[in-house]
Amino acid sequence: MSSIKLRAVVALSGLALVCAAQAQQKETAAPKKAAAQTKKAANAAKDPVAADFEKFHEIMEEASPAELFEAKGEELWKAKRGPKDASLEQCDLGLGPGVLKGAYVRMPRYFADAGQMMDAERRIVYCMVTLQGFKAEDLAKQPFSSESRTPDPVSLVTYVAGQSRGMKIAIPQKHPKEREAYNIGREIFNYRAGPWDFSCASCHGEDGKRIRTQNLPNLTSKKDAIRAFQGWPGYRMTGGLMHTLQWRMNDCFRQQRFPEPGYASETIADLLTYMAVNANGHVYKGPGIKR
Amino acid sequence: MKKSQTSIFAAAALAIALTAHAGDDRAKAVALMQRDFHAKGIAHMDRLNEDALQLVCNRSHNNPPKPVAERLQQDQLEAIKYPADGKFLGDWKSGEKIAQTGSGMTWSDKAGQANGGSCYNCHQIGPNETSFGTIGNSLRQFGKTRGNSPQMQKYVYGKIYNAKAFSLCSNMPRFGHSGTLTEQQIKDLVALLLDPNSPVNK
Amino acid sequence: MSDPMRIRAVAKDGAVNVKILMSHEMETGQRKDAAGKPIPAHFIQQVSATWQGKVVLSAHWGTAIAKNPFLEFNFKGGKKGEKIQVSWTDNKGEKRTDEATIN
Amino acid sequence: MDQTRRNALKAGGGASLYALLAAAGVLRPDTALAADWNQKAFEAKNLKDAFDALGAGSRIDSADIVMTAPEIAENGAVVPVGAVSKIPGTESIAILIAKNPTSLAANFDIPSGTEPAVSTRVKLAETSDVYVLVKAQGKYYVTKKEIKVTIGGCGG
Repeated sequence: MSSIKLRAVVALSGLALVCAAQAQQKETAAPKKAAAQTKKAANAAKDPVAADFEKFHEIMEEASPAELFEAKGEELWKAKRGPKDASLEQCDLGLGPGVLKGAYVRMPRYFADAGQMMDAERRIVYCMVTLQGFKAEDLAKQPFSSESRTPDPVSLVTYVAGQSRGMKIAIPQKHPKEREAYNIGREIFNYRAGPWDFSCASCHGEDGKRIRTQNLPNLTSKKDAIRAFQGWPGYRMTGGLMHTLQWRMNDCFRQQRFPEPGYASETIADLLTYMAVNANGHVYKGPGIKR
Repeated sequence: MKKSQTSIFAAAALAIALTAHAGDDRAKAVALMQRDFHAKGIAHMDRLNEDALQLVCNRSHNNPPKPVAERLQQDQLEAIKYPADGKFLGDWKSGEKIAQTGSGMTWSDKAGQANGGSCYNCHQIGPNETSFGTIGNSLRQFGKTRGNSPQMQKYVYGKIYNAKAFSLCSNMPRFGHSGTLTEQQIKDLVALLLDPNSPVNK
Repeated sequence: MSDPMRIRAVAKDGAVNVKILMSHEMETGQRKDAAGKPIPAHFIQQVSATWQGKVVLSAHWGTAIAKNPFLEFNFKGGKKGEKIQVSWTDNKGEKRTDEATIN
Repeated sequence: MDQTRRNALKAGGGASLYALLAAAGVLRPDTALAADWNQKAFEAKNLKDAFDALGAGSRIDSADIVMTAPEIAENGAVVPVGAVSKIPGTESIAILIAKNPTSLAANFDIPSGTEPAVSTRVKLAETSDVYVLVKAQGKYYVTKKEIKVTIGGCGG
């Protein structure tokens, strides 16, 4: 199936609820009762809806479909693949070759061998290129999950992330490049441009806001910043696809009405550095479930 | 006239730019984005360039000095194109659909398609839609509490056309100015908020 | 070929709690592709779990079970170290069996 | 499942042959049950037809069935539903969704030794009543709960 066709399939999905297609007839139905409900919902500001979401979210994360992708990622990590017929077991994720425990909660970080800031996915792509001989351009062609395909880096990131389950987030800020990345990331986060004048902060710069019914974490605050890290990579219920932070950043920029950021680019690494450092000290629960 | 406005603005902008402390990181951030982003669909690279207003808001952390804000708001206000026929009220039913629709202007949208207003993403509006955002204020009973006078109609039209004419660094997009919504669409949204028959005012 | 299931079986207080995740599209047959052509239904119809040769749960499913299905149940008698097998069959006749050890 | 055996069962006219084979010890009853996917019930386009096809034309409302499900689903594509029956002799537990294109979502056979409690995740096309139907000692018991499906974040 072609990718265009696939996109359309997703868009047409009767069950995956896509905003644009919604509920245009609702206006006529049972106005009185609905009005009362609206009032109730509006009054109870810290609403039971959110509490209910959270409760069932947690129940589902106890047995998350993300585990299926973790298993797939482990298989890929250990398999000899690519032009060089090598596994990724010697990949250095910042704690030494082959050390997986705790690596995910310490990225993005500066990698001297590459001379670059790298988030987990960028680093894994780097290892796939250097160790296995894959081409970066090929990996960047269709880097995000679709109905017909979960790209290898997605499963690999999920596996690597799972190896930091229950560990404290400790993104390093020792190297000057790491501190610089944080500062540049903050500027990217706050940069308003495009036809709708949006920056990341337009939606994620204030406490207690929501878009439709979805709560928006204030990613500039210490308290909320964890929510940009927690649950990623995440199994997205809409479409039932596994997604990483690379996808999340990409789709945020799309909705920000920006042009497209490069996959596994430095821009994304810096932006993720800013958000991840703000989440330092929290315990990472592993790959999660997203709406 | 036009020229003097521009120069006042340029001077103000420059002043802010010079006093901003994170200028170096910002310059690096912009350069990085220019390098790492690419055009996709209708989303061209020029979208990364700040316009004058964005530049001022970015450099002042959305809190420009009052004289600058007032001057620039005036510019935005003067650039609003009001309907030639002098009528502001369209069809509230169409307005509700526009308010519900969130598509438009992204790289996955097509050129020439009718865009949505994304209104419910941020505002409570009609009584039957419980799935509304809270980035903007509630617009429930907007017309009922504020009336439906010609001045109010013109204000609402202007606000949707260019929210920045009233609050310079508002989060709300400039729907008319950016070419997102057509004159008729904005009229329909005005009707959604002000028409006494609109469920918003029931 | 389908991907393996994730089966967690934990013995506690005389019963075994079983949690299963299956990798499957669970296509409803209600959706259409870009050309307006219906996407054929493709979904798991039957699931059965056995322990010591005894069926401890059997399920029949329709198209409304969510993609990458989840199933949880408890049965009595199983002990640590024993094995359980889980099988599914979908409407196209594809099947898969995986085994897990009770913890 | 053994496709040949299934076909044989169908060709042989169902129940009588099944009883015969079961009596002869060729089939264990629970395995045979598993083979019998109730097409009519699963393809029923509304609740009544689905209940009828399951043989549950008459049902008793029961407080002894506990359904665990959210009031409002975060996403209609994945809605966790748990069902526990406290009715003695529970043989099967079914989940039905009134407003889905086909109502019957799942039917679980509960062999003796297995607790009458199952959890799964279902899809809801829209806000709907969700039913848990329990068969116990030849009778049918039911409980229901409305689950709302909402629009989430995102602009399109």
